[in-house]
Amino acid sequence: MMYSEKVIEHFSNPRNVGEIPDADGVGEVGNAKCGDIMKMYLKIVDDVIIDVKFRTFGCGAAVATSSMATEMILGKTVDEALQLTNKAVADALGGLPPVKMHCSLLAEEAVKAAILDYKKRKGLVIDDSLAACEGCCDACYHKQDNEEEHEE
Amino acid sequence: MMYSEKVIEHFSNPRNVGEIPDADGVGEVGNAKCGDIMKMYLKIVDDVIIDVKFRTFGCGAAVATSSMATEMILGKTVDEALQLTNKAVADALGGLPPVKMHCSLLAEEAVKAAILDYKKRKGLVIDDSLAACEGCCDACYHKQDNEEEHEE
Amino acid sequence: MYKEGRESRKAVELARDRVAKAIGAEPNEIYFTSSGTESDNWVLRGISTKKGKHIITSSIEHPAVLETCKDLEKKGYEVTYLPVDEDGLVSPQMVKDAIRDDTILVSIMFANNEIGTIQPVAEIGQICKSMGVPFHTDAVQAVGNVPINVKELNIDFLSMSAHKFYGPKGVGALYVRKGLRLSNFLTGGHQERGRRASTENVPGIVGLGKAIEIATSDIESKSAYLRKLRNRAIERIEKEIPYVKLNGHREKRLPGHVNFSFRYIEGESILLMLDLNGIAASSGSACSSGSLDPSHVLLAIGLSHEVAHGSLRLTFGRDNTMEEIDFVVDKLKEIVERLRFMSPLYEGVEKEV
Amino acid sequence: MYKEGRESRKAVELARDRVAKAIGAEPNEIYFTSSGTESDNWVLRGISTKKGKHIITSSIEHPAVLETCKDLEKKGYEVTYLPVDEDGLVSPQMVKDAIRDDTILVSIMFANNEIGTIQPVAEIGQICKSMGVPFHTDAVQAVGNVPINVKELNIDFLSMSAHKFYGPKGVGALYVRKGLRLSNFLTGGHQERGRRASTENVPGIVGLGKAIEIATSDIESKSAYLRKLRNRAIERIEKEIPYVKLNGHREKRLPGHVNFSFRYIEGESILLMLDLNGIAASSGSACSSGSLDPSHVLLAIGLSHEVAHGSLRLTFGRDNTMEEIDFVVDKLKEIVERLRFMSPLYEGVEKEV
Ligand SMILES: Cc1ncc(COP(=O)(O)O)c(C=O)c1O
Ligand SMILES: Cc1ncc(COP(=O)(O)O)c(C=O)c1O
Ligand code: FES
Ligand code: FES
Repeated sequence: MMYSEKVIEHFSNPRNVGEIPDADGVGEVGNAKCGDIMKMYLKIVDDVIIDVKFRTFGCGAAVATSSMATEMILGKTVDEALQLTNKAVADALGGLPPVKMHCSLLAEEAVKAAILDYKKRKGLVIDDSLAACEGCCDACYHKQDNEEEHEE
Repeated sequence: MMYSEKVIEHFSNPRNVGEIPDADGVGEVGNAKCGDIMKMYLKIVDDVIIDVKFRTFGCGAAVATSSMATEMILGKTVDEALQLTNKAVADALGGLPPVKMHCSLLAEEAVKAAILDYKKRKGLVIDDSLAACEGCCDACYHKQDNEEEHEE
Repeated sequence: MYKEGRESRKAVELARDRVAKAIGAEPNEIYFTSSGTESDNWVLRGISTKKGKHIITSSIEHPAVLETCKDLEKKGYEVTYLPVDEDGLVSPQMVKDAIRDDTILVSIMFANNEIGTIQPVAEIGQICKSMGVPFHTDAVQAVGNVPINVKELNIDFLSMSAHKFYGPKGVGALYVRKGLRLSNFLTGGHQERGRRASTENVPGIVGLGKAIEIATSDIESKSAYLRKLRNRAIERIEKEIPYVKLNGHREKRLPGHVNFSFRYIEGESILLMLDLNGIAASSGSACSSGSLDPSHVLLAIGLSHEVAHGSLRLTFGRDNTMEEIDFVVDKLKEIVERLRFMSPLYEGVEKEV
Repeated sequence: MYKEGRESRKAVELARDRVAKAIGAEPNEIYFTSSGTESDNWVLRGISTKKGKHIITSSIEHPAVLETCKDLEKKGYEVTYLPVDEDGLVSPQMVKDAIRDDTILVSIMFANNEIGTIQPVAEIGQICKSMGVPFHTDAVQAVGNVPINVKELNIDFLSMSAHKFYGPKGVGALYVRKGLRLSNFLTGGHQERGRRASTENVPGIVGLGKAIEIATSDIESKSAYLRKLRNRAIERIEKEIPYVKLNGHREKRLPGHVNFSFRYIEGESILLMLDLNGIAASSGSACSSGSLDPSHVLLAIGLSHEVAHGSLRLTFGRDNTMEEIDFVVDKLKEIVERLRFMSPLYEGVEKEV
């Protein structure tokens, strides 16, 4: 496992850990069986994300991507935040090992899930692309970029 | 291959190399296909071996056992010389690696073949045990002391 | 070449003597390999198949055994994977009941790499002997940590790996009881008395020989010391950190080996935090780096996926001190607290308390 | 563990880059193994078998290939062993003619370890490519001695062994062209991107990487120098020692490699005498120590058993000087004379002269 300095830095000092009791949107993705859960809290005023907090059960990459994702969406409008891709998060962290890319996907999904929750609460139009990852997606099976067989 | 000091010494300075033009008995065993030939010349007076010479085509152990065997029978009576065993030659050399034991057998056979020749020439009684190795015996296949398969 | 070859050969044979002495075998029963994995593969793939194609193993073996068994199943072998109890113990009675007329091998590891549990090897050896089935044990984790005598324990094949007893990486050995036949695994030249091809890894073999000599010479006192460290770590962790579970058998375990599950948090995070504090540990299956799946061993002893993910293995060596153990436990306490504060799973628990 | 692991990983990947660069491959096409033998075994035993079970090889391969093919024959494979001409060359046309619909692999060595002959690898690679059959070459003797570019030569699998280019013993590598599939040989953990189990032999791998970099960096000038030494040895031996025969192709041979048959005398004796004079050489099959049978390679190029027994291989390295070559030849002259005087086979010849 080769984590970049940036990943280590965000893992050691994660930004925005915690919860927002009166959040306007809360999203939780992943499940414990897979070994990754991310919960994201958003405080939104005039469609702008003015506060964000997270809690993550997961590996170093999961913690670092959560932290980085919160930083990247803070102060953005909801629509801007929806543009956040897992690749952008990973890039901002100086890259992730191939087996850890699914963790950045989880961060993207968590942001989307929280915004979905916000939109639902507000009765806003919900885009199809917002149907967040609810359970265990394929990414959990840790497919690597080669034909490696899966160990049961 | 781990040769003893004694083997190396006899190989480096073999005793009694050469031929006896007017030998009373000459024996040759082994064959070139196997990679070992020993030729032994005896000069015998009153049933005592008063001179012995050898020529050997073969490995270090073959040369050393030839040399040692000639030393061991020189001055002995023919009947004493017939008592020479391959084990005695090997022991006198401080032992031989297992795969090289067949070479000491060759030395024993060469002595016997030369004495057989001598007895034939003299018209003496020939013991069954004197039927010397004529061609390629099993020993050539270098069976080792384990179940190792033979490489063709 | 000859002189040099002679010296190399002597060095290799000295190493062979040392390995033999360390496990109560004869030198001509020892073969050098490139790893514990190769030793395991050799036995499983090389066992003669006249009687049939049935192999008995356990569900908590190292992948070197387990994956090889899976591969053999594809090739027409039948494999029985015995379950283990919640301490990770294989039942000798179950081994006995599983043996059939066509059983060609029982392969049960000596000590588990993840949870540290030591199997009832003597009982299993006795059963295999009385039923005429060869018994292999993957002793990669045990050699140098537990006294082993292959004759007393009725072991027919035993795998080891040098780097597990402070020897070099990339060299292992296999004990094959005299008279037992394995077909060759690495075919080619006639090295290792015709049983294993490849130019010998002379420095590796020499290192293995020296390392096993050192590791087994003072094994009783070393074990006693490691047990003291281990018990201290277990005691303090159980007392000072809530929601933990010791994995593996409490007494029948490797002397310097501890495995705990910390609920609500994930193992790799703990590991990484320890690492940032200069402490080496491992989570999941340490030997099969590259795999992130939850450990099959932890699932086999009945942990849920969630709890299995939060597990941590610590191993101590003869150079560790009691102060270091205390330092590790202190740090661990902080780290677990911190990660739990970060964990969405802990949210509810936190409030209850 | 993490920090340490990170550094090990970096070192291993640097070694992989170096190996790739040395043979014109991509890093992800390189797998580390424990030896040339393992690399050969892996390809032959791991090649996918959907098309059939026919393998083509030559009669002068190293035992790592030959014995493995023999073993595969017992397991239902069919193997064609192509003959070689008196220089030890495989004919590309014969390879072409031998390829059938069910041929799954052509395995022809790059350079022979005993007689030094270099095969027409480019032609064979071209044929295999055009006929859609994977091409493996055992390049254990060639890497570091001859420039190799696997893409230009259309090689699909290439075996190498570190100790043949001044690297450590007990470590090798296998090049597997991207997209080609081999089943795993050593099964277990997920090392080497899931393709080869066993804890990595990190120091061995690092040594291999550095060694291949050095061995291939100045290959042209090094080869030219070795060829000069070699040609001098050949010239003097042929001129000054009667009843000799150069084995292997005169030009298409490894640069620092000489093999001669000396009639009427036996190879091991020559070797031992050279050794007593401080000169290292080898007779017969150097890699398969323990075997004393006359070399299958020498018999395959048409030598009689008798002549084959009297053969000697000398290899020169970059550290050898012209003076050393002259010293070896001088000693050789004396030794051959001495042994011939001792040989019963020479008796007749001696008198004729
Ligand atoms: C041509 C060839 N192939 C394969 C090997 C086997 O290599 P290793 O001894 O590293 O297993 C050798 C000998 O070293 C060789 O010369
Ligand atoms: C129990 C057990 N068996 C086998 C192995 C494999 O050993 P190696 O990595 O030397 O192939 C390991 C891990 O090192 C292990 O812990
Ligand atoms: S829930 Fe694990 S990645 Fe989707
Ligand atoms: S002829 Fe070779 S040992 Fe009998």
